[in-house]
Amino acid sequence: MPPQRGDNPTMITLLYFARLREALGTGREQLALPPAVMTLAGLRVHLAQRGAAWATEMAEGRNLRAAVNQTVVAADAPLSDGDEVAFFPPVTGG
Amino acid sequence: MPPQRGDNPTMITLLYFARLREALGTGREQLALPPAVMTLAGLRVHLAQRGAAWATEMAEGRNLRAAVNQTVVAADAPLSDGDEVAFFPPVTGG
Amino acid sequence: MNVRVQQDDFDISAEIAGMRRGNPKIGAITSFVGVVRDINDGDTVATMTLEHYPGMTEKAIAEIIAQARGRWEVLDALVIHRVGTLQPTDQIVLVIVASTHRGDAFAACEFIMDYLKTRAPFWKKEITPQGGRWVDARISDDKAAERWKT
Amino acid sequence: MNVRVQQDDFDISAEIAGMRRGNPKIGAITSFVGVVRDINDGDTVATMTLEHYPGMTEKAIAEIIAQARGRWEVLDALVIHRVGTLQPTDQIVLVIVASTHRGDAFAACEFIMDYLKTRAPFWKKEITPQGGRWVDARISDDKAAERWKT
Repeated sequence: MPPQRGDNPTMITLLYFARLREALGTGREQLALPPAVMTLAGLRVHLAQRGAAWATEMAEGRNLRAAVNQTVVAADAPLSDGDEVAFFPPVTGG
Repeated sequence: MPPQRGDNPTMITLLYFARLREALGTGREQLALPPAVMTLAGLRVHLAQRGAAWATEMAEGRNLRAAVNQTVVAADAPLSDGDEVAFFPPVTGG
Repeated sequence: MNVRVQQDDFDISAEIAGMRRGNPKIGAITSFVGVVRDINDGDTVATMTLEHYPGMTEKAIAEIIAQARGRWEVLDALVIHRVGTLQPTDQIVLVIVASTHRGDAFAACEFIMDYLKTRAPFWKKEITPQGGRWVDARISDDKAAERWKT
Repeated sequence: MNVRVQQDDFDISAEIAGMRRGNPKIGAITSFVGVVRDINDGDTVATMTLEHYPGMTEKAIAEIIAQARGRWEVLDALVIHRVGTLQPTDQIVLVIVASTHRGDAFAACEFIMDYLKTRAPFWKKEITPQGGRWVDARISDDKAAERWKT
């Protein structure tokens, strides 16, 4: 059996920016993480399962960046209760 | 016999800048080139022969720059009637 | 504050004057101003909208400045980045680095710009006659940032 | 005119604004401001006097800008150098280079500064508590200019 969280729900804040925000039709949501979702990569798979634009935008091949608590992290970064998780396209400022 | 100029006097304008101007006590003079002075290097030797500060400042070992008609040139640059010849220390602007 | 994200335009003269009056050891001030071009990738750009990630943006830029301070002698540094809607010829971003000597000022300023382009969460959307389009990240920007990893 | 030698101070904001409004292809503007420091080679500097060679100075700077234009994509370039008496924290020199992209703007601006330091006929005299002294040329400046000969 894969590792799972305890019984208390793990609540995170999700943020989407730029092209991603427009494609998904939302910029922010609160999410109770399913017990099996332990990492950023797991969260992305979970979101892709919503289908439609979510399937397209969160697909593995898409060039997406993610930050946990405002720091860019790798796909295997663990998630904790209260985290702010952001998904966004490669940046184009300056 | 070394090469010499013709009978017409070769008049040049001499300019001195910065430390050199202060050391020599002059910033500008008109000079009739002696017939034997054909080049910048020759002119420098000629000026050094004035003695005192001239000997010191124009001495071969001194790090001097020279321009003929506002272009930096090498020591063997020839001199012509009407030339503007400038001597100055290495530049320190900016 | 050395990092500002704002809708308003900025005045580079005033920023530089503040820096040099604040530290008489400053001998060299290098700066970069990014400007909205009227043409990008062949299309006419009418306006541009800049989006950012409030909080993370300031943190990311402060981290970039800290890295620059670790690599070069930086007496003062400032980054101002505008967000919202901008027109061609408008100023987008300002980076200023002050140092004793110019070599450090030039290197640190270019480093901050290269890292800002690839690390700071800003996104540009251009409005062209064909409609709005999000600007794609450039491989050349990634390469510019990679240069500093030696 | 792209080369100005003057006693008056300059306003980098106004110069940059003129450039970017003059050419909507400009995307990157890099600039350098040289500033009078209050200490040089360990001594307190009260004031500084800058002397130049009128005529040749402008010619030399124009030639340096022309070389930069030959090596990089330069859409616009400006050099203002002050002469006369200046105080610590005063601005001495301004170099601005505008290009489509920032790599060219940074390189051309640093090149112009490095060459100006070694080729343009200006001389600095510092007034310190020990009296006036002409500033010696720096070997580091010669080396900085040599770098570009590759």
